[in-house]
Formats: sequence, structure tokens, C-alpha cells
Amino acid sequence: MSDVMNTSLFPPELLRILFTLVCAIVIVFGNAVVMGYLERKLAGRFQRRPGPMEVGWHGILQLAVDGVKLVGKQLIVPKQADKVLYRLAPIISFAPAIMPLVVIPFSPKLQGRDFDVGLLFILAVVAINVLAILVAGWSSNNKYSLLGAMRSVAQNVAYEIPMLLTLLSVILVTGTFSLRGIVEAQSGGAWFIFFMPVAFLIFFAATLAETNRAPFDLPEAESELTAGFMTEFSGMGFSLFFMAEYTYMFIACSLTVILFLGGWSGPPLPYGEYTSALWFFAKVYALLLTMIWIRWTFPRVRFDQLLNFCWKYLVPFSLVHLLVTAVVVKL
Amino acid sequence: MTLYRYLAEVIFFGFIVLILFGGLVTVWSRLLMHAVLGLAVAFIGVAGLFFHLGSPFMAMMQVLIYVGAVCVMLVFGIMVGHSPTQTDQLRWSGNNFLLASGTCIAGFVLLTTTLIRTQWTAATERVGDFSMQHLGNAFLHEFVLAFELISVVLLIAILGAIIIARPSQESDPS
Amino acid sequence: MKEYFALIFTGGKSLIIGMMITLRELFRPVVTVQYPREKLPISPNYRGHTILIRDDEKPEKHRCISCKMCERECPSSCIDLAGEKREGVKGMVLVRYQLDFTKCSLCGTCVEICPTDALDYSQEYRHVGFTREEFHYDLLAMVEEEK
Amino acid sequence: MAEEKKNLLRIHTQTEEARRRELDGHPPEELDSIVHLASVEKVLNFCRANSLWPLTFGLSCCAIEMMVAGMARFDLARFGAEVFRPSPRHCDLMIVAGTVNKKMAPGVLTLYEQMAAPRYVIALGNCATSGGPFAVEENYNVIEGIDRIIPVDVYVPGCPPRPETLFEAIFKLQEKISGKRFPIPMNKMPEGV
Amino acid sequence: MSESQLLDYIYVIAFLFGGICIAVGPLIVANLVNPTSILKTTLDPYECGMDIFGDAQDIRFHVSYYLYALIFVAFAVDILFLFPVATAYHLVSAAHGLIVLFIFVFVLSLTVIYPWAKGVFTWPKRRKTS
Amino acid sequence: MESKDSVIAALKKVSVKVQEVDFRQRGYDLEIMLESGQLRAFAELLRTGNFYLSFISGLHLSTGIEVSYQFANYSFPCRLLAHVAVDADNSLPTIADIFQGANWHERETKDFYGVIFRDHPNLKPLLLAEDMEDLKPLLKKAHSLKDRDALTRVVKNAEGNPPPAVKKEDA
Amino acid sequence: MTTMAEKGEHRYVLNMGPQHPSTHGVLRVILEMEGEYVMDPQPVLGYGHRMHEKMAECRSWPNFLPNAARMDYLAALIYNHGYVGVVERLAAIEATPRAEYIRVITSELNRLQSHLLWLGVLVLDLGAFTPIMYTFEDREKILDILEDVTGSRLTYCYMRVGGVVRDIDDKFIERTREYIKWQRSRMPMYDKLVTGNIIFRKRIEEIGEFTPDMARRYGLTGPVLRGTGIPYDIRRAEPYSVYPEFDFDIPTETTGDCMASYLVRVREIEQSLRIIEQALDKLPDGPFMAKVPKKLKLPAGDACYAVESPRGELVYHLTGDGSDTPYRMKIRVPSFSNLSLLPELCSGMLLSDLCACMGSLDLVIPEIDR
Repeated sequence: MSDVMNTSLFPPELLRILFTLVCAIVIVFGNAVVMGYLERKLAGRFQRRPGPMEVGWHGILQLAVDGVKLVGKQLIVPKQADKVLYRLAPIISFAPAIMPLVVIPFSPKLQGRDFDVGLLFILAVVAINVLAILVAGWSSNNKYSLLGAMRSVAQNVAYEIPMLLTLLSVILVTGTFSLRGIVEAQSGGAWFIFFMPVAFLIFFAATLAETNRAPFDLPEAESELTAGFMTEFSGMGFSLFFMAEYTYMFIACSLTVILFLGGWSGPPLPYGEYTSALWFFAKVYALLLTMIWIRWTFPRVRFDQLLNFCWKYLVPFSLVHLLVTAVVVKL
Repeated sequence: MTLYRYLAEVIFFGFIVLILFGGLVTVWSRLLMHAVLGLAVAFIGVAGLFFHLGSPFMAMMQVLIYVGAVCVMLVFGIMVGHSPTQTDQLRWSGNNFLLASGTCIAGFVLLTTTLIRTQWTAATERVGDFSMQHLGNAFLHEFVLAFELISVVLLIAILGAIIIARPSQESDPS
Repeated sequence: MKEYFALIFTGGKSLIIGMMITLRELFRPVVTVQYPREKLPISPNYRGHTILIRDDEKPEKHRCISCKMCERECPSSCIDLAGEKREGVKGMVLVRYQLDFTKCSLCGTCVEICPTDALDYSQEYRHVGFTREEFHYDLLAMVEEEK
Repeated sequence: MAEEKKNLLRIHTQTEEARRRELDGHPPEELDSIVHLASVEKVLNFCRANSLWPLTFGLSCCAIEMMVAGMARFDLARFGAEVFRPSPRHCDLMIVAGTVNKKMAPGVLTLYEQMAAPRYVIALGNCATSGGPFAVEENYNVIEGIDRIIPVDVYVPGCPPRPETLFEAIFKLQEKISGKRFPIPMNKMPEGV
Repeated sequence: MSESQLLDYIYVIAFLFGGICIAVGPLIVANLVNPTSILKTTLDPYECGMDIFGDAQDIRFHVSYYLYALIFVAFAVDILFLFPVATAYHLVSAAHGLIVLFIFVFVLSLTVIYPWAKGVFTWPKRRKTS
Repeated sequence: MESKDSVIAALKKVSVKVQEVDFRQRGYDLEIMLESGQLRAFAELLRTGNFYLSFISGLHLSTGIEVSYQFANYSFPCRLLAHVAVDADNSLPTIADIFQGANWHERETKDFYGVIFRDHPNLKPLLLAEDMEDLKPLLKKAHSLKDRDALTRVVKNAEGNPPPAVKKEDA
Repeated sequence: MTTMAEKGEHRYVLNMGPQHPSTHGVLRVILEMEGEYVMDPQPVLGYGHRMHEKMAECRSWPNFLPNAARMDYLAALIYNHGYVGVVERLAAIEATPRAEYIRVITSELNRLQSHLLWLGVLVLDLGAFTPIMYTFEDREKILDILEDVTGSRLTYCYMRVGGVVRDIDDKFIERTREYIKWQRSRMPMYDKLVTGNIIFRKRIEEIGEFTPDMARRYGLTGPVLRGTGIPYDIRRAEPYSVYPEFDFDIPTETTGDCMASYLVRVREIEQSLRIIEQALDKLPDGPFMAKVPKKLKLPAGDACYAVESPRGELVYHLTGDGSDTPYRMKIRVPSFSNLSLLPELCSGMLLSDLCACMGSLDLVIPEIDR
């Protein structure tokens, strides 16, 4: 315990906290806007059309306009909904989304705070989202919502297993849960993707499912459940779920980058302690773009196939992978 | 740092309130769904306490397992089982009330006396090292048998669940 | 067991092939005709609403003789026309030709049945409005305006 | 026959004003927000005009042309209107693309009412505008124009209208919402309607 | 609580509050500026515009959901016990660590194999019962 | 049954009035006049002969409503059209249990003409809304009703000249 | 777990449609569900009922032509063809050979665009958004060709009794040939992107087993029927127009599942291309319109005319009473019978499979409702 009595109202650390928080908020909203734009623009290009074009230069303001419009939409609380939970659900979903950004190391110097259990912290926070979806689906008192929520939760919990198992393989090598420690263990280009590509693939597949992305986007399967657990949410409520989804995607991809792609490491840059965050973002967005690419290519899997793909393919493979890693580490 | 310490104390009480609130919702709510969510809130509060008490690992476990897994399982249980509205049938009756309050008071007295009479030593004095590495080392040496048995216990739990659930599923024409 | 691994292999391969196809399309130019900025060429045979065409010989006149064939044959009865007898003019003079375009099914019966070929399709396709009455076209006024 | 037809059609021909009088206990105001600031409204209307999310709602022939409008050749996405959402809660715009008959009419009404305000309606095609070729003497089933059920903002005649016409309708609607026609005319722009 | 953990704690709490603020803030703004128009059926649950049969919250799901959840809980708990072991794994000898890990993972894998063999993971087409 | 002739033979055996018609003129091969009592036996016969039901349609005549059944066969070209006059109480036996596809066709006929199909599993309106059940839109007004003869083709050149060939379809 | 015994009672009823992305228009299916399982799907028709049969009886027969295009707007020319066919048959009029060829060419182009739309929509129903953009790109090429000759993009009113409205010219032939080449070059892409895709295959293989017996009981026709192994195609079974002069195959599959009907349709695209190619080669000279009396009265009597629509057997049954108004016109539409087996086919299926089944039935609701 420190003996330093800091009596000023805003001690430097508190200022740092506030600064980190503001940065995190900027990242969350910025990411939602950028991802929304990229998704629509790239979807267009994959389909040989230009995508948003008319609002701003090449439609660059489209997402901002959409966001403002959603603010100005009526918030409908259905008659038979569980009103308290219905209002809470978007908050429960979106509020924790910012928390993982505390621990994500964007560069050696750009990190909110490095926890010993940073990795577990992210997993724990993401687990709350499951509950939010459940609350959203159940409180709307709509059959589509409830079905979507049940699907979403079943798939989220199922894919957490291969995720944890592959992560365990990485931990066996690094011996630490600190995200900075994991990145540093891969310094010098010794990225884990080169040593365990299978683990990377499993982790990435699980990431897709955890973030409800195609081909695992069953909770919102449009052709079956109209809009899944979000069916009844209008305006800002819908918008919060939307942003939460993109934020979780960002976090999941950051995690993949940290675990397998060497975090911020890359060719040296001037002021590398700060600027290497560029490499980090480049890698994260490369993964996010891959997610978009996958989404606009594949059909959606069926619900039982989705669960069984996890239990029959991913889990056995990741178990075997864990053992193999354990052996290799000891060699 | 004192500022933070004060803040932490305030937040500590926040977590206490959260636990109490969650617990009360769990007990009082009519709908099973609300009860489970109250439980989740209480669990998050407990996780906060763990964090406060200097074991972030336990806090994370609390959230991951209890909020992320146990609550979800409970909800699934509700969705599979009886209609939640059927809890309306559970009305207060004199006998039940007496029985329940008797049990609660007895439990409370027992726990309190034990708490008071036990000579508590602070955990830090006994171990000193709370790191995960230390914990893992203990699993690999002192508690290796317990560690292995955990997996067996959970396996048996799964076997039991499947055996109970399957026959009815098979009786289902398929 | 062999099937299990074969499925992983073939499945994975098919997914990669699929992704390669969309990737290839990503770098090909768009096929979009950005409508308000550039227009698709509209076929000369395009069927817009009908219009009265002017006579080749007497460009100040349309060719309608108010025989009411189109009005009778129209499946949706969207044509309302009237002619009157005027002194000094042979035949009937068209005084009203109303087309309720909101009921028209563009079948072309009126154009085909017209004994004097007085009707033709317009090339206009961009009609939108705030009320439905905006599409009750007065073809006679149109042809006069054109003049 | 004509008398009989009138009776049959009367059931679903109330305008919104008439329906509003029937409302039981709900506040009758339309488009009423707590804060009224002209500048805020202006910004909001600009955004609403440029982000019209249509409802996935195809009735008949015109629905195909509506789909085509969203496809690569025409690309509705350029105006930010490609987000076809199947749930009316997320939508701003209902494109009634096709014939509405008596069996469908209550459904259309419900869907309209379930959209979150502000809500806009485009009547696409002759059937939605006036019953089109089905508005004949013997008509016993087709609603002769959806403006008998729900308020319509923009009418688009045609059987079916070309996708470009749907674009024009969207520009017209943008004009109605924000007082400006988008896209703002540029040098390459062809003559307006 | 050590100083560094205290700071961790403060960071987490600060971000939690920050998160709640950015979630609640827009909702409040939205409530101020958005229009309200409640017509006859606006507040009814949406089901393709048709009349609704029954209450959504009465939906019962198939028991296999529950089994999936159970298997997940068992797995999650097991894996979380593996976490500390993984961090300490490099401290023990190769044979010791491998044996402990292999036994554990073997029993763990039974948790998948048994339900797999029992057909929990197959979703057959069901015959109409009524 | 594997050819048109065997179908005719089988139908004649159960004393059904079969008339062979020119496909090029009429678009079907056999025209059949049925009594309502024969309908189910007739349907069962066709079911065993591997026919499928193409459609059921009604016809409002001055003598009452007549229901037409068209059947065809996947394996050989033989399209047959059977006409049945409804019973006095405007009803007919259902064939929905023999040809399940008839279920909807019968409901549709009920919608349009009000013909009751006895023992039909579910005779709710199909195309019309529930509150339009009494509309029966395809019933004609009394003054426009015709009888069967008015709707039968008059073959002008009974002898000598073959009926005008419609198309060269016999390639 | 005691509740499992009462599972039969744990059913709930879910509305799917009329406004639902996977019901292809205004079909409503009332689903009796148990969790994710659909135990009893009951289609409710009539949300697109537009009184075509009534309108046919009330107006003179040429006035029905626009209706023929609006019943199945994806196969408007084939419906045109059927209608003019039945009138010609009843009135004993013969269309000119050139007109018949033009009819076949345009009908087959129409069939192609219908199949292309179906392909895209089926994949869209299964959750892939991109293939539909590519198929619509192809489809637009057909629409451009057809628009040039017919004047409209979708609801063509092109055929007349005795012939067609406008002759096709060299430009049309050239563009069609170009299109055929283009479409052939596109098919391998769809093969790789859609047919070969493991997710797609797993979604529609072994789903919705149609059997020949089921087909007979329900009057199944079209590609779905050919998926069960019965090579029944009106173009061959009851040849109409000039189809006998072309060499084309009737693709069949034996498994009867959704994959089978999918494969049949995809292979039909190639067969249609072949027919168009041959028709363009053999196209005879001559008038495109026969001499038809201006005021044609329909003789008394009845006639049927069956054509093969992209969805199956389409029959016009016209009864005339000697006036210029049909006394009765019955239109047998293929999807009506095809859809009627949905309750039997899809009971006990997962909700997602139901969507796949409806997608592979290729429904056009206003056609069913008429």
C-alpha cells in the first residue's frame, strides 16, 4: 500500500482513467460506424454494386445518418412485454461491451490496464451479453424473439467451450493470462498462428459463432425468425444491440489478434511504443473484413448443425489439440 | 491512493446492496425468470466482493461459471419445464410459513454462532500467494487427486442428466 | 471415421472455393447503373402510358377520330374520351381524352385496336406523385402542349 | 352489384383520422416529441430522408421490381435504403408493392401501425394506388387503393413501375420529409420529373 | 488488496459506469427527441401482422436444450479448473504434468463422447404426434 | 393401366359413360359423365391406375352446379375430364381421402360455388376471408345461366370432312 | 424432468407470414410448433386472391390477356402462351409457324429468368445474400432482351391469338445468342459458389423427401416431381406448340429431396438454353400474326390447354358459350397442388428446413391464390 497521500481532486491516475474511458468510448462508437460502413460498402462490392453512395463522399456519412435517424425513432414498448426488463436489455447488452477495452493492449504503451487475469476478464464480461440477449428475447414476449434468444444462448454457450480449450493451448505455452504477457511471448514474429494454425481456425470459427455472425447468425436468421431477439426493439434500443454486436466483434477479433497474430508486433515504426497500435488495428480490421467476407459468401447453417458442428468437430479437435500442445511444450 | 481506497469502500457497499437486491428479487419474484435474473445480479455482486477481497481470478470464475453458465442452465431448465406462470399456485399457507421460518432461523443461529466462535486467521497469513500459478501448482501436487476427481464428478453429473432425460425423449416417437 | 475426415476436407475446400469466387467478384467493376446520375437506355419499344401522336402529314393535328374503339376494348376501362360534331369538320372532333393511368395494365389493346394508329406508348416512366389524381392524364392537353 | 361491392369494401376503408377517433385511451397526438427544436427537427429530418429502411413486404408483381431495385443493377443501397428489415419496428418505410385484398387489408393495417414513428408509405404500382386492373365492376375482393386503409405519402403508378420509378418515389419522399430532393442535383443529373 | 489490484478494481468500476452512461445517455436523448404515435395495434406484439395465438412466454423447449446447457456447464467448470493448472504447467516435470493432464482430459472427453453415443446430438425428424 | 385403351376398358367395366374426344380439338382425351354415386369408386379406380388429380373446378349451369374433375397420368398421355352434377342438397362426396390433393381443390370449389363436400376433413374457406363465406363469387346471375347443351360444341361437318386440324402437334 | 411426459401439450402456434421474408409474398403458414420443431404447418391462402377466374367470366376474352400475365408474374409469357393456346384450340385458329417459334423462344427465356430468380431466392432463404445478386445480374440481361421485344419488364402482354404482337429482329437474335453464351459461362460459377458449398448441401440434402406416391396423391408437377424420378414434362408428355421439333432432355433425379429438385432446376437452365439455341437456328420466315377475324367469337364447347410453367403443369380449361365472353375459365396452377402437400411433407421438421422446403417448391403466391 502506498503512503503517498494524493490530496488533489484529480490525481494523475484518475485523469488517466478518464482519458482511457474517453478513448474507449471513441473506439466503441467509431468502430460501430466504421464497421457498419465497411460492411455495407463491402457487401455492395462483393455483389458488384457500389453500396452507399449518396450521403457524403461515397456514402461515408451513411452510418452517422442512420445513427441519428435511429435516435429520432419512436421507442416502442409492447403492451405484453416485461417493461422493466425490456428497457434494461439493451443497456445490459451494450454497457459491458466497453469493459474489455480496459485490458486490450493496442501497443506497448497504449493499454488501459494490464490485469493478471486479463484474458479471463474479457471472457467473463462477454458472458454477460448472453444474459442480455436472453432478457431481450424473453421480455419482448414475442415468439420470434424468444426463439432467437434461445438459439443465441445455446450457440453462445456451446461455442465458448472450443474457445476456452484453444485458449488453454495458448496458455500452456505462455503460462500467463495477462494479455500483454501473451503478446510479448510472441515477440520477434513467433506468432502462435504459425505454431498452431488449427487452434487459430477453431478459435476464429468459435468467434464467428459467439458474435452471431454468418454463417452462424441463427439468432437473427431473417428468413426464419424475422429479426430474432431484436424483433421488437425499435429505434435506439435496436441501435444499442447493433452497436454491441459490432463492439463484441471488435473485441473478439482483438482477442484473436492478441492470442494468435502477435498483437501489436510488426515491422518497426517510429515511436513504436505508440504507433505500433497501427499494426494492431490493421490486423483486427483484417480479421473483421474476413468476417464480412465470410458473411457475404455463405448460407446460414441449420440450428442442429450449428450445435453439432461445435460438439462433434470443434470440441474433439480442440481437446486433441490441447493434448498435443501439452506434449509439445514438454518436449 | 487513499481516495481510491475510499472509493473502493463505497463500491464495496454498492456490491452489498447489489447482492441483497438480487437475493430479494430471487426470493420475492413471482416469475421464475425474474428469480433467475435476480440470482445473476447477486452473483455479479459476489464477483465484485471477490474482486474487492483481492482475488480477481475468483471474481472472473464467479461471473463466467455462475452468471454465464449456471444461470443460463437454470433458464433453460425453466424453458424446458413447467410454465413459469404456474408459480402463482404457490400461496402462503400457515404450515409452510412456520416450517420455512423455523428452518431459516435455525440455520441463521447455527451459522452465526459458528462464525462468532471460530478463531479466524486471515488467509494472507496462511498462504500469502494468491496467484493462479500457485493455485495451479497446488492442483498439480497437493490436490492432484481432488483435481482429477472433479472431472469424474462432472462426468457423472452429465451421465445422470442424460439418463434421466433420455428415456422420455426416446418414448417420444422418433 | 474416414467419412468424418473426408467431410472436413471437402467441406473446407468448398468453403475456400466459395470465398475465392466472391473475392474475385470484389475486384470486378460494379454493374450498377447509378440511376439519377446516369440512365439506362430505354428501349424504343418500351410501353409507358399511351399518348396521342401527331399526324405525320399534318403535324399540328392528332389522328384520333373519336371512334371510341379503345374505350370499349380497354380491359380496365381506364380510357374516357368524348368527341363532338362540329360544323365544317368532317367526322368527330375529339374534345376529351382522359387516361386513368393508375388502372392501366399496359396491355396495348388500345394501341393495336386503333383504326387510325392515333395512339402510341410514351417513353415516360418516371411518374410519381402525392395524390393518385395526378395520374389521370389528359392526353388531348398533352398533345396540344407538345405542339 | 355496385351496391354490394361498396358494402364489402367499406369494412376496411377508414382513413387514419377516422381510426384515430376510435382509439381507446391512447394519446391522439401524432409525431409529438418532448423537445421541439427547429434545428434538431431539421437535422433529424435530413437523416430520416437519407436513411429510409423499407419493410420486407412484397405482395405481388411489383415486389419483384422492388427486389430488382435492391439488386446490383439498380442498387437501392446508394441512397441508404437497402436495409430491408423484416420487422416493422426497425423500419421507416413501407413499400406496398402489389395488390391488397380484403383478407390482407387488416394485416397491412397492423403492420403499418406497428412500425415505429415516423412512418412513411409508398404505394408502388397501380394495384396499391387504385386497385389497378382489378378495380373492375365485379370486384369483390381487391381494395381499390391502399389509401383507403393507411395514409399514403407517395404514389407510384405503373404495372409494374420500373425500378427507376421507385427511386423517383424515394426522392419524392425525401423531398416530402426534408424539403429537399436527394441526391442534390449534379452536373450529370438528367432532367427531373 | 494490493495497490495494483486496487487500481484494477477502480478501472473496472470506472469502465462499468462509463458503459452504463453511454448506454443510458443515448436512450435518454432518444426519449427526448423522438416522436410518439401510438395507434390501435402499435403496442401489440409483432407476428407478421396477424392475430396472435397464445403467449410467447409459455413456449416450452425441447429437453435437448437443457442437456446442451448441462454439458456446457460441466465443460466450463472443468476447463476453468484447467486454467490455473495451465499457468503452473511449466513448473512441473514432463511426466507428472502429462499424466495429470491426460487423465483429466480423457475423463473430460467422455463428457462429449457419452452424449454423442447416446444420440443427444442428433436431431431426428419427428413424427406428428396428434 | 398402361394405355388409353386399357383405361377406357376399365372405366367401361364399372359402367362409366366414357367418350373419347379429339385431343387436338379439346386438349384432353376422355370426357366422362358421372353420377355422383359413382364418384368415389371412379376416383379409387384412377388412384389404383396411378393417375393424379390435375384440378377440380365448378360450372354453374341452369340445371345446377356441375363439378369437373381432371385427371392425368405421369406415365402415358391420357388426360380425362369427368363432369358430375351435384346432388339436390348442393353436395358431393369428397375424394380428399383418395387423392389428398383434392382437399384444397374442394375447398376452393366450396369457396366459389358453395358446394358442400361430404366428409371433407376441413371445409373452411381457403381463398376467401372467413367473413366472406357467403359470397360465392363464381355463381352466375340467373339471366346469364346456360345449360349443358349450350356449352357443347356443335360439330358442323359430321360426315366426310374431318374437323379442322388445329395444329401440327402429332410430330 | 417429469414435464417431458406432457410434451405433447407444450405446443405453441406461430404465424409465419403473410409478411415474412421466407414465404415469398403473402403466403401465411400457421405453424404448430414444439420448440424448434414444426409439428403441423397449415398454409393459409387467399392473401393474394385477385379474382382472375371471375374476371375472365365477366369480360370479353381478349380482355383477359393482361390478367394472364399477372397470375404468375415470373412466367408471364408462359401464361400468355397457355391462354392464347386455349383460345386458339377452342376457336380452331392456327398460329403461324414463325409465331410459334417466337413464342417458344420468349417462353423459354421467361422460364430461364424464373429459374434464375428462384435460384437466388432459395439461397437467400438459406441465408446467403450474394448469389441472388449474381442471378439477378443474369436475369436483367434476359429482361433487357424481352423488354426490347415486348415493351415491358415483368408482366408481358405479348402474345395474341394467332401470333405475337411484335416480330423479333436480328438484334434480338444476336442479343439472345450473346446471352446464351454468357449464361453458359456463368453456370460453373454457380456450381462452385452454391451447389458445391458444403453448408448449402447440408441444408437441403435429405430434406423434404417427396415420393412418387405422394406426387400422385397430391398432383405434384414440375421440377419437384422430376426430382422424384418421374420424367413428366408437359413439353414432352403432351407436346404443344413446336416443342416436338426440339431436342432437349428432361432432367430427373431420384432422391426426391430438396437437393433433387434443386439439381433438376439448375439442369433445366441448360436445357432451356438448348431449346432457344435450336429455335433460333430453325426460326422460319413468314408472318408473325395469322389472319384472325377482328371480332372473334368463341364457339360453344370447352377446351383444355396444358403448358409447362417453370413450376409445373399449367392448365387452362375454357368453356365457351358462343359469345365473346368465356362462360367459365378454370386455371389449374402448379403451385396450388405443389403447396398442398406442405403439411404432410413438413410435419416434424425443423423450422429452418421448412424454409428450405418452401424455397425449393418455388412458390409464387398470387399464382396459387389467383
